[in-house]
Amino acid sequence: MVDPVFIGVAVLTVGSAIISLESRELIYGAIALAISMLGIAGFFLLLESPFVAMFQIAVYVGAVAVLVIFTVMLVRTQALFTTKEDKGRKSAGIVLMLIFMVSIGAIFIVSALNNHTFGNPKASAIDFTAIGQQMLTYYSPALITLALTLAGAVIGALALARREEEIEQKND
Amino acid sequence: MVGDNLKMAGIVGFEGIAIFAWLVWILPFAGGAIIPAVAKVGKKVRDYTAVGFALASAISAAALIPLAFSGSEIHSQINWISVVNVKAGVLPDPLSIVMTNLVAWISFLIIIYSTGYMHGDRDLTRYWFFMLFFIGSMQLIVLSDNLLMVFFGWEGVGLASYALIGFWYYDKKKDFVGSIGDRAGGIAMWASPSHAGMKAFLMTRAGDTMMLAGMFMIFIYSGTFGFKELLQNQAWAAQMAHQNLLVPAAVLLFGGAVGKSAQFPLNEWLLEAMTGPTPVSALIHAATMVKAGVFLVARIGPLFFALAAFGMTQFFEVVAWVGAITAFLLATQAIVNPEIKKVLAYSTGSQIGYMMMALGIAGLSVNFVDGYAAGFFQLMSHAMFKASLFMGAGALLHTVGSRFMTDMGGLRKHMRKTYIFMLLASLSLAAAPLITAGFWSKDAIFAAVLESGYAHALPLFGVAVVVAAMTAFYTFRMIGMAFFGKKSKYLEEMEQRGHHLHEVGPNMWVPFAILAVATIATGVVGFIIGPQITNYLGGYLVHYFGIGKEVPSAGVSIAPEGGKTFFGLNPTAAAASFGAFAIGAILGYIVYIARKVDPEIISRNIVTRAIWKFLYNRWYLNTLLYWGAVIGPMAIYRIIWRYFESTIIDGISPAFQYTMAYFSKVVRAGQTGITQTYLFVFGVGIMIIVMLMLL
Amino acid sequence: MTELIYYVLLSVVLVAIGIYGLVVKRNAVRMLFALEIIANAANLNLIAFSRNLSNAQGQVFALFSIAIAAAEVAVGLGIIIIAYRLYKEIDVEEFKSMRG
Amino acid sequence: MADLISTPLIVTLILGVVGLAIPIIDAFKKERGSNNRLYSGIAFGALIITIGFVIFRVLSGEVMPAVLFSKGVLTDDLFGSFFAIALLIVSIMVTASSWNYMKGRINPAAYYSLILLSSIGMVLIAYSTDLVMLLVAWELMSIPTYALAAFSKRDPISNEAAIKYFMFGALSSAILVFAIGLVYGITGTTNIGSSIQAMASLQKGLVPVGLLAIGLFIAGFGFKMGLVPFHMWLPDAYEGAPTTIGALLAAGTKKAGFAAALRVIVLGMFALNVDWTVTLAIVAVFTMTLGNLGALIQKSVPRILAYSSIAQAGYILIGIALAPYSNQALTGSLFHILNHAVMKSAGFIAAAAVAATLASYSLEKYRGLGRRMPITAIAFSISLLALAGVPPLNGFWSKLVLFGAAINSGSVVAWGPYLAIAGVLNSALSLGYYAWIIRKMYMEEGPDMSKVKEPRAMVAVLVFAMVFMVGFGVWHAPILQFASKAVPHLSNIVPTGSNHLSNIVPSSKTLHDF
Repeated sequence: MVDPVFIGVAVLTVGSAIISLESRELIYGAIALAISMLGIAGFFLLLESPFVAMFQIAVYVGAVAVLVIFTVMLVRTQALFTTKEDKGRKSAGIVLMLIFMVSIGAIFIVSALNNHTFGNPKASAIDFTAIGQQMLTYYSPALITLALTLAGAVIGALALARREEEIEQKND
Repeated sequence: MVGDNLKMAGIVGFEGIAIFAWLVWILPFAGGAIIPAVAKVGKKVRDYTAVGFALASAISAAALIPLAFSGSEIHSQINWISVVNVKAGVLPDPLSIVMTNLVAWISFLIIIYSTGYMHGDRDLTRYWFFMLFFIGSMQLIVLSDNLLMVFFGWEGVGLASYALIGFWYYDKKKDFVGSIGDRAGGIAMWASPSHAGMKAFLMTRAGDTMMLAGMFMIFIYSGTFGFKELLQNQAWAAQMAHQNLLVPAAVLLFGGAVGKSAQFPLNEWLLEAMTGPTPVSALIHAATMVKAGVFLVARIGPLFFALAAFGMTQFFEVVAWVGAITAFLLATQAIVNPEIKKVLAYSTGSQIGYMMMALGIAGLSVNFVDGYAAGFFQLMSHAMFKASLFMGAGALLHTVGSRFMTDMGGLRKHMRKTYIFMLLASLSLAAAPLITAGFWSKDAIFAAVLESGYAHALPLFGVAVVVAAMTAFYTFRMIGMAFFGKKSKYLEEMEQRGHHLHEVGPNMWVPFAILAVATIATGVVGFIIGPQITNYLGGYLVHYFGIGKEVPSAGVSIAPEGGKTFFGLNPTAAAASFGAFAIGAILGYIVYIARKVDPEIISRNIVTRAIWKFLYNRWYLNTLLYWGAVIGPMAIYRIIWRYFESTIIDGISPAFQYTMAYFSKVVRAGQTGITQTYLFVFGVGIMIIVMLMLL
Repeated sequence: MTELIYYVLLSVVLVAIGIYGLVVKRNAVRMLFALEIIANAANLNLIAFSRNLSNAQGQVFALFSIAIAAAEVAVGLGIIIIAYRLYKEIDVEEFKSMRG
Repeated sequence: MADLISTPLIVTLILGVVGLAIPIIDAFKKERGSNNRLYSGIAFGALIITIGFVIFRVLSGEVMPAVLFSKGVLTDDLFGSFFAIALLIVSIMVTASSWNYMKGRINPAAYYSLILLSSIGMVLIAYSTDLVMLLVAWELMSIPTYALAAFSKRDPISNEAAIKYFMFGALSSAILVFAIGLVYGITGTTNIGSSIQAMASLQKGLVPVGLLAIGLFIAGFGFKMGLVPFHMWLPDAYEGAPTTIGALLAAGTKKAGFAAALRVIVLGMFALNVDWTVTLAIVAVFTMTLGNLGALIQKSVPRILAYSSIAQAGYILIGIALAPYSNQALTGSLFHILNHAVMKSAGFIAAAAVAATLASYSLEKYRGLGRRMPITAIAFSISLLALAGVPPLNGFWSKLVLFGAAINSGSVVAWGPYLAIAGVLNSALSLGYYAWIIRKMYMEEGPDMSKVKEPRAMVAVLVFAMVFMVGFGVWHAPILQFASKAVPHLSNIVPTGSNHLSNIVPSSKTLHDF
């Protein structure tokens, strides 16, 4: 039996995902994306992972969506708001999407994953501390690497976004 | 891994001495490699670097000497081409250690000499590079433990000789050889440096091809290139002998040696090789290039002798007769030639013929070691006196500026030191009895031939004696024409123009003085050295090859054990030797030193004149070579090419090209540049891969 | 109680929508949206499995994944901003000077 | 958690500290932009120290032989060290040649810092034994390269390349997350070793999911490797990115993709008991053919090199496809990976040297290069010949080992020899365009034949590469030995008897059985 809450959040998530791609105005698309992310966070809550849900909201809704919205406003011109797409490409894309959904979905449906149900929610909830423990013991090198990755992203993004006027001229 | 390799190479363990065997050939290569870089620093530094690396290599060679005295060998190997299990390695044994020292020290002296002779040449960097490359390649031939590495060194020597013979590729007239305008049978008998380089390269390449073929024939049956491995398991020889391939393979291998050592019928390149700078000639003739062939035969000789049961005697017969023919052929030509370096070149070929003869006769005789040691002794003594003679000739050229002996004469007073030391070395070449190294080595060969028990030993001996007489004659002719008699017109004109005939500087005369004195010193104690060599080599051969005691094979008639070979002096051999020297020397003295008879008399008689012409034109071998191997095939090639090109190449190639270009266009048409298309393909690709996986 | 398979299927649907967006949309920012949808779908999958297995590793991985996606967005936006500066538009289909 | 003094951690530490220190130093500097040499030197030094450390660890014998399982997220084995050395060589070559390439360009601090960070990512991929670690390292490798590809900010081409590269990269990393999620879902762990063991005894109903995961892994890693359906971005990105970064992408990140693929795909598929090798074989043939055909009539040299690197990925894939049947094939792959890393970066750096002096990538500009830039031209020719597999250069030997393995496998799999045939035919085809470039450089004369000054650092790098290619061509034993030791013994993966493939793995097949 499907949980009605699940259905509600699923409709919200998928619907806003579609809107984020299909909305005429990019800025609405960005807002729809943020809502879709919130929907995902809702699923995380449903799956009793409040910590990840908080993180999702903080990073995606708080940071990424805002970053995107700022970018959209920063580069605001008419060109960005007109949705141009080829008819042929669009239909091909829809076909690809459907094939993907059906075939991969079919794989899952016929597989043994189909009859897994979650056990008693109270017994199997995961402690926050377990996450922390895993991160600081087993995954500690990955955590260091993640830190470096973020540093790399920051360095890269800064290097890209910075405007240079002085020396650059003669190299082009 | 790396540790393993080092251990395998014996570098880590206490087989430490092997590292010197590696260094001997690696150092010259390394030196050659850095020379162009060092040249940027300064000219002096560059020259010193070359000398330094040659010296370092020579010292490394010297460090191996104790090993030679112990009569043992070291085999040091590392993995090289593991896919087909070919290993790289060095194999210093008494034979190669003596050889490597000869090469190293003589080339070191030549390098010193070059600092004087080549002083101020504009391409000295190239010169040093190729000289060091040359030495390194030669040492690679000498020390390596397998035929494949030998072949690499072999090609290296070929390449370097090509570059050095054609060193003065801008082809100035004074660097030519032969009298310009001289033709025989329509073929020019003179050559420019670049032409000569190409000729040497191509002719030796003919030999190399044969060698490669022989090498791989053996490899196919034995699965190895290594000398030791070939000896250890002789099943391959039986198999090859069974299919009648053993002797052909051996002879093909010998073909390489024939090419490199300028033996008949691949002898013609040697004379034109004189276009190179004189130190190069000295290097080619004394220590490196031409000795490589002899050394190869010496290296594989015992191995093949150990295989005598499989009919290898035929191989040795070929070796002996090729040697004898060459010795005679080139000696006759040396008698009439007017160019000093060419006389020496003929003489080199002729002397190497002796060595080949000795090595061949070794395989045909009861006592392998006699001929073997004699040949090797000849190689040693020849290396010394010929290097000395070439350097001396270079000194003459340097002063006189002409390669023709007819342009010299009477130089004895002006170039005292050159005269004395050249005379000493010449005596050794002419085999002046009892005091010269040349005498003892040649006598050893005579004795070995006589005592071999080979069925046709007598004709061989006859040839050897005649050649000895001719050698003495042309040696004295050379000395006489250069240093005695009146000054030539050319010299007088030179002096009138204010040129002063002067002695060369010490960095030139000291090297050849050292060698000249060494050859006499060796000769004085020759009666000890000869038996010593026989002893060492004999012990080594018995120990490592099991050769020396037993009778090798059928087909060789067993002669009674002869008397002592060396100081015991086989009486017949000694008499012949004395006689040949006496005849040659006296004739030479009368005609060219005392100048009692005018050599022009031969041109007055029609018969002698014809003979002279025949000899002067090198038996018309060069003519045959060019007509047969160059002009004829080129004509045929042109005809065939014309049809081949117009029909086949033009037909097939574009068709293929268009097809491929069409497919290429198809592929590129898919690459639209539009990211969305790419992503679409990516998505489809995922589906395809997943479906393929699930199938 | 909701079964695992619904979550998995939902994530497949989201991935497919994301791929559709990437293939069809020409606006670079919208393509970025599509990428984010795919990343989120993958995370959803992870958490569902983690919940199914009662295993914290999935959640840890999801955290890593979220952080990484954020980092990617930052760099991606940087590239898009440069494109905007150069072309005054961000229609990816117009960026096809290299081809063949 | 791995040992504290294990190789990967030390590598991360050295390069990470230096990589982060460079922008910090830059922030404190007064004058901007002219510090290219300083940062290049620092980065170069750090990389040299790192590679020295890795080699030292290998030689000292403290590195484990190639293992597949580790309880931690990182392992310190020869497989990882092999890749670490190959990838660090590429980084060193790129850094050193950037000394010239970045001259006068903006923001060198970020440039070198990103190269170093990306190098850490590449190296860690090779060492990781956990899927999460692998993904994080993958991103550490990728994200800096997105920025690097777009580094010529005034150059529309560079930006276009970056956008294509970024879109693909982000998509494939999301797909990787999805795939890892599936593996985690069906096995309950992210450790590669444990999950493979779990996969080997997978409940039958879950096998399709496992296969789906592997398929998605192929797509995710295949994007970096440049396998055929996922290759489309590659020529554009390699051509458009700054040429030195092209070298980093083609020679570095691509190889890291192979490292990841070997750790995950091959082993995972092994465990699944399904005959998947045909899939890879088909992909291999398509990859090499398409790459060579695409390269055939191009006008831009980096683009030719890019297509050629697609083709080379096809050759390498032969070894991976044959991995279950012979260790020699995998050895050949590793050997070719190292060789290709050097050959391809030499090629790109030569193109960069030409671009730096003649300001053009067009093949027409290469006419008469043999006289204009002799060292660059000779190094370029040697690298092209090595890529084509001309003896005695190093590329010949690795191809020989690969194709030989394919022929040998004929006794087990009927289609094995066909791979060798396809490889040989493709090599012949590739010689067409390689020889064409060489012909342009030596046999044709351009309008301007004056000699130009060759950039010094690049020449030094090229000389190193030449020595490598010729030296290890003549004497390839050490690398081959190293490669054969670095190959994980696949027969040990799966408990015997549970897998039909384990029967046909020749456990002690050595190279000498040729």
